[in-house]
Amino acid sequence: MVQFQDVTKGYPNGVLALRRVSLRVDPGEFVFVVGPTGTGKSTLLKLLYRDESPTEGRVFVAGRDVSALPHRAIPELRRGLGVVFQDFKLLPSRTVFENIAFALRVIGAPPQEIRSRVIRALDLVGLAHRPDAMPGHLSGGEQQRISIARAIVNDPPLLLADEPTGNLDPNSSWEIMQVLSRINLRGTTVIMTTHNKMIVDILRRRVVQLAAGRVVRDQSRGLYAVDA
Amino acid sequence: MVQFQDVTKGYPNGVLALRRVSLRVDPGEFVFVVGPTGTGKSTLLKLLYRDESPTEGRVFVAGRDVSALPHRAIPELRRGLGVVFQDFKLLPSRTVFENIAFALRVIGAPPQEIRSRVIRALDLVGLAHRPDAMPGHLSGGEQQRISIARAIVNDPPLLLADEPTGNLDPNSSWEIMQVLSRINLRGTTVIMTTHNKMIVDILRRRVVQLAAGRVVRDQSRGLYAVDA
Amino acid sequence: MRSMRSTGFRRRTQRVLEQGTSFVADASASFRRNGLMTAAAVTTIMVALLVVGAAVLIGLNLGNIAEVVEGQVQVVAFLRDGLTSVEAEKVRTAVGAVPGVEEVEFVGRGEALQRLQQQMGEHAAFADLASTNPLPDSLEVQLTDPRSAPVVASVVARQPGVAEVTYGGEVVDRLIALTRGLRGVAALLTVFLTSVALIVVVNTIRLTVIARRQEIEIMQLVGATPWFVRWPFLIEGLFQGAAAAVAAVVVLGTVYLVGMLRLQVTMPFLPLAGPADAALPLLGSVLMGGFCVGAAGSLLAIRRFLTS
Amino acid sequence: MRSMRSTGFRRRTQRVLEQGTSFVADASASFRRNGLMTAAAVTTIMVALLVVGAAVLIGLNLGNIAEVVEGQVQVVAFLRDGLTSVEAEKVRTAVGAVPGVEEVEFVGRGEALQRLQQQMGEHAAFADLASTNPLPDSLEVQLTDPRSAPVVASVVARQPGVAEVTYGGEVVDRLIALTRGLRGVAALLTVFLTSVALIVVVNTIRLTVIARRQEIEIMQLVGATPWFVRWPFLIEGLFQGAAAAVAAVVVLGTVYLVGMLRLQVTMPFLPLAGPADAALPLLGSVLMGGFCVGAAGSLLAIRRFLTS
Ligand SMILES: Nc1ncnc2c1ncn2[C@@H]1O[C@H](COP(=O)(O)OP(=O)(O)OP(=O)(O)O)[C@@H](O)[C@H]1O
Ligand SMILES: Nc1ncnc2c1ncn2[C@@H]1O[C@H](COP(=O)(O)OP(=O)(O)OP(=O)(O)O)[C@@H](O)[C@H]1O
Ligand SMILES: [Mg+2]
Ligand SMILES: [Mg+2]
Repeated sequence: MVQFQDVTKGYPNGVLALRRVSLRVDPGEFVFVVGPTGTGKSTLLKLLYRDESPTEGRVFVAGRDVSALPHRAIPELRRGLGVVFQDFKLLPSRTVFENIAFALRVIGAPPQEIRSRVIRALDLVGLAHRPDAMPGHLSGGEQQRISIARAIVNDPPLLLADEPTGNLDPNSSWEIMQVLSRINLRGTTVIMTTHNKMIVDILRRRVVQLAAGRVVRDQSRGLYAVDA
Repeated sequence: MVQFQDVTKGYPNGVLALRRVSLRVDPGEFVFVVGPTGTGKSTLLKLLYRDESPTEGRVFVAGRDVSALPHRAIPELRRGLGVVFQDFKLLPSRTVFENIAFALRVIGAPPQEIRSRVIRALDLVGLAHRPDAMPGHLSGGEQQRISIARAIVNDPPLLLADEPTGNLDPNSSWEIMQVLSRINLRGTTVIMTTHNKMIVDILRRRVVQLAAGRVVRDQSRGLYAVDA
Repeated sequence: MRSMRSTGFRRRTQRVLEQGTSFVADASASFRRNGLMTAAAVTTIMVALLVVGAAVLIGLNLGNIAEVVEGQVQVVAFLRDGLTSVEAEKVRTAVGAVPGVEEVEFVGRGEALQRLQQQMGEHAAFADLASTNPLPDSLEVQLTDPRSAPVVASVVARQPGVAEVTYGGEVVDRLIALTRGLRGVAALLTVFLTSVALIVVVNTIRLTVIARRQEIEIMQLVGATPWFVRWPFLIEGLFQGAAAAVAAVVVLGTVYLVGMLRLQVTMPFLPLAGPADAALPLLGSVLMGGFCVGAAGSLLAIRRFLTS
Repeated sequence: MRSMRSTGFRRRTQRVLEQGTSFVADASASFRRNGLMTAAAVTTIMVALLVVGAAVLIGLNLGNIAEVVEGQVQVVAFLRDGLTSVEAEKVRTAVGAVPGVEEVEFVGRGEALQRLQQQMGEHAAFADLASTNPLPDSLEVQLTDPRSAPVVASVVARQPGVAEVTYGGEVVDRLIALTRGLRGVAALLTVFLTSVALIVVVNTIRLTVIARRQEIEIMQLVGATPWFVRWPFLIEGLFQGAAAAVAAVVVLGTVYLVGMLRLQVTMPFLPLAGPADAALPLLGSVLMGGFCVGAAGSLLAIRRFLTS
C-alpha cells in the first residue's frame, strides 16, 4: 500500500527532517508513528499526500510513485486518501457541515448521498448536533473531531492521521480510536502519528519509532517506548 | 488572585459554555482544569484575559473586576498575564525570535534586555537553536513550545496555559511541566487546562473538574478522574 | 485501492451539472459571508469602470466635435473679375475634377457681401457697401478629407480663371491641429484610464485571493483540482464585475443625461452625442469590461496560489 | 501582582523613542515580507494619484484657457459719423466712467479697415476698399469682468455720440458660457477623480488589513494597545503613500513635459501652464495626497478590527 525507499527529506532552510527512511506498509495494516517532537512524523505523512517531495529516494502509494507524480495527477492522489491534519485545516468561513460535504463534493459524490453521509460521519465523532456551527466557534477538541470526520467521510482506502487525539480528553480519545479501529477492520490502511503513550500501549499495534529523522524501531504489536 | 463569582457564559449561538461557576485561586497556586472536550475550559480562561465577557456574574483578576473593565484598560490587564493559547496564535509572518520579542516590546521592556530574555525563554523550552525560523516551518510541538516561551518571557504574575502539552511527546511534556513548576515556585500563579491524565496523576496538584459547564469537583492534590 | 483511479472517470458527465449549481451556490454564499471584502471589491471595480465609461463618453464627444470642426474646413477660390457665367461654369467644372475635391459651389459677389454683412453683425455702417460691392465671385470647395486642404488649394490656384485661393490659411491649419490634438488626447485618456481600471481590478481580486490563500491551500489538500478551486473565484469575479458594471452604467448614464441637458442649454452649438448614440458604446464597454475584467482578474490573481 | 499596574507608568517617556525606532523597523520589515501585497497596494495608490495629479493639471490648464478666452471679450461702441476729435474724446471719457469699464481705446476708421483686411486675409479684392472706407470710428472697451459685457454694453449705448454698441453678441455669450462650462467640467473632474482615488486607497489598505486581521487579533491578545497596533499600519500606509506619490510625480511630470512640448509645437496659441507654474500644484497635491491618504486610509481601514 505504502512504501518508502531510502527517503531523505531536507527542507530549504537546511533542516534534514528525514534521513534514509525505508518502510513498507501493507494494505489493511494499522501503524503508529511515534517519536519526540520535530523528528519528522508529520513530514513522513506530508510525503504521502505529496505536500512535500523527497530530496532523495522514492515514495509509493498504491503502487504509484508519488514522488514523480505530475502536478495534474495530485488531486487524484489526494482523493484516494483521508488526512487528519495536525492543525485541523478547516475552512474558517464554512460551517461544519459544509467543511465535510466539501470533501465529498471534491470526489464527485452524488449530491443526494452527501447529506446522509456527512451526518453519519459527524455522528461517528460525536458531533451530529452541531452541523451549522462555524469552526471558529468550536472548542479545540470539537475542531479536531470535525477534521477526523472529514478524513473518513469518503471511505478512503488509506487514512493518514496526524496526532488526531492531541486535543481530546481520554474518553473522547478512546471513542475516536474505536472509530479508527472499525474503519481499519473494514479494510482501510491507517497510519497515525501520536504522542499518546496510553493508547499505543493498550492497543498494541505495529509501532514505527523515529528519532532525528531515522527509523530507530519498527515493531509489530509494540509499545510506545521500549524502556517505558 | 483570581475569583469567579457565580459566572454564567452563553455564546450568541445559544451554547451555554459555563453555568454558575464559582471559583477562587490564591496567589502562588497551581491549578489543573480538566474535563471532556467542549465543557468550557478554554472559555474559563478566555474570561480571565477578557477575550470574552460573562453573561452573568463577575470575574476578578488581582482584585480588579475584569468583567467590568473599560476597553482601554484591557491591554494593561493582558500585559500582566502570560497566555499559552490552545491554537498557539503565533504571528505567521514573524520569526520565532520576533514573536517572543514582541511580547516584551508590548510591555515596554528595555531593548537591551530583550535579546537575552528571549534567548533564555527559548532555552527553557528547548528551542534556542532556531530563533530565525518562521512558525509555519516548525513542527506542531515546536510551535507549541514557542507559544509557551512567549507566555513566560515577561515573568507574568499569572500564567494561563490552555492545553500546553497537547502536541508534545511524553518527554517534552515533562520538560515543559518542569518549566511551569519552576515558574510556579518563583511565585507565579498557574492555571492550566489539560487532557493529560499521566501528568495530573503524577504531579498531584489542585484539580478543578468541569462537566457541561459546571464545576463538578475541586480537589487539592487530586487525580485526573475520581474513578480512574 | 478501491475507487482511487476510477472515480474521476465514471461520473464525469453527470457531475458537471451538479457541480455547476453548487459552484454558484458557493459563490453567492461567500458573497454574503465576506460582505465587507466584497463591498470593497465591488466599489473599487465600479469606480474603475466609471473611469472607463467616462473615457468612452469623453472620447465619443471629442470625436463628434472634431468631426464637426473638420467638416467646416473649405477652400475658397476667388475668380478673376469680369468672367462670363459660361466661363465661370467652366472653371467650376475644372475645379470639381481636382483630386480630393468633393463638391464645388458657385457663390456670386452679391451673396458673398450678404454673408460678410451677416458675419460682421447687421449694423447700419455696412449698409452703404451694397452700392460699391468690392467682393469678387468665388467658388466654395468641399473636400473629401479636410487634411488635404493645403494641397488641394495649390492645385486649384493653378486653374485658369482662378485669381486667388484661400483655405483660411493658419485658421484651417490650427483647426486641423486642434482636432488632431483632441483625438490624440481622447485616445491617450482612454488608454491611460483603461489601464488604471485593469490594474485596480487585478489588484483588488489579488488581495481578495491573498486574504483567502488559506482556503485555497486547504481545498487543494483535500483533493480539489485547480479548476474546482478556480470556479468559485471566477464566478465571484464575474458577479462582482457585473454588479459593479450595472452600478457604473446607472451612475454614468444619470450623470451624462443630466450633464448633457445642462450643457445643451448653455452651449447649444456643442455637437454632443445624444443618449441613443451614447447608450451602445457605454453599455458595451462598461458591461463587457466588467465581465471580462472580473473574470480575467480572478484567474490572473489566483494563478500563483495554485499548484504550490 | 508584581508589575501589573506600574509597568504602564514607569517607563512611559523613555519608551516612546525606543518604540518609534522599532515601529519603523517593523514597517519596513513587513514591506519586505509582504512583497506582493505591498506592490499591489503601491501600484493602486500610484494609479489613483496619477488620476488626481492629472485632474490638477487638466484643471490648471482649463483655468488658464478660460482666463485667456475671457480676456479677449470686449465691447465695441461705434461713434456717430462726423464727430470732431474733441467730441470723440468727450465720448471716450464718458464711456470710461461707466461702472465695470476698465479701459477705453479709440480706434479710427482707417485703423479699423486695416484690421478688417487682416482678419479677412490680405487678398487683392479688398484693396479698392481703401478709397471708399465704409467703417465708422469706434471705441474698444475693456471690462473689469467679462461676464458683465451685456450690462455694460446697454449702459454705453445710452451715452451721447454713440451710434451703436456690439459686444460680439452671441459670440461673447457663447465664450462666457464655454469658459463657465470648462470651469465646471474641470471642477467636476477633480472632485470625481479625487473621490476615485480616495475610495481606491481606503479599499486597498482595508483589504491589506483584512488579510492581516489575524495578526491584529494576536497583537491585541498579547496586550498591545490600539496605538501600538495602529502605528505599524500607519507608518506602512505613509510609506506606501509616499512611494506611490513619488512614482506618480515622476510619471506625470515626464508625461506633462513631453506632452506640453508636443502641443506647444502644433498649437502654439494654446495657453498651457509652464513647468514652473505646474510644479507646485502638482507636487503639493500628489505628495500631500499620497501622505494624507495613505495615513487616513490605514487608520480608517484598521478601525473596525481594533477592540473586538
Ligand atoms: N516547511 C518547513 N520548512 C522548514 N523546516 C520544516 C518545515 N516543516 C517542518 N520543518 C522542520 O522539520 C523537522 C521535522 O518536522 P515535523 O513537522 O515532521 O516534526 P514532527 O515529528 O511532526 O513533530 P511534532 O510531533 O512536533 O508534530 C522539524 O525540525 C521542523 O522544524
Ligand atoms: N466563539 C464561540 N461561539 C459559540 N460557541 C462557542 C464559542 N467558543 C466556544 N463555544 C462553545 O462553547 C463550548 C465550550 O467551549 P470551550 O472552548 O470552552 O471548550 P473546552 O473545554 O476548551 O474544550 P476542548 O477541551 O475541546 O478545548 C463548546 O460547546 C463550544 O462549541
Ligand atoms: Mg507533527
Ligand atoms: Mg479548549
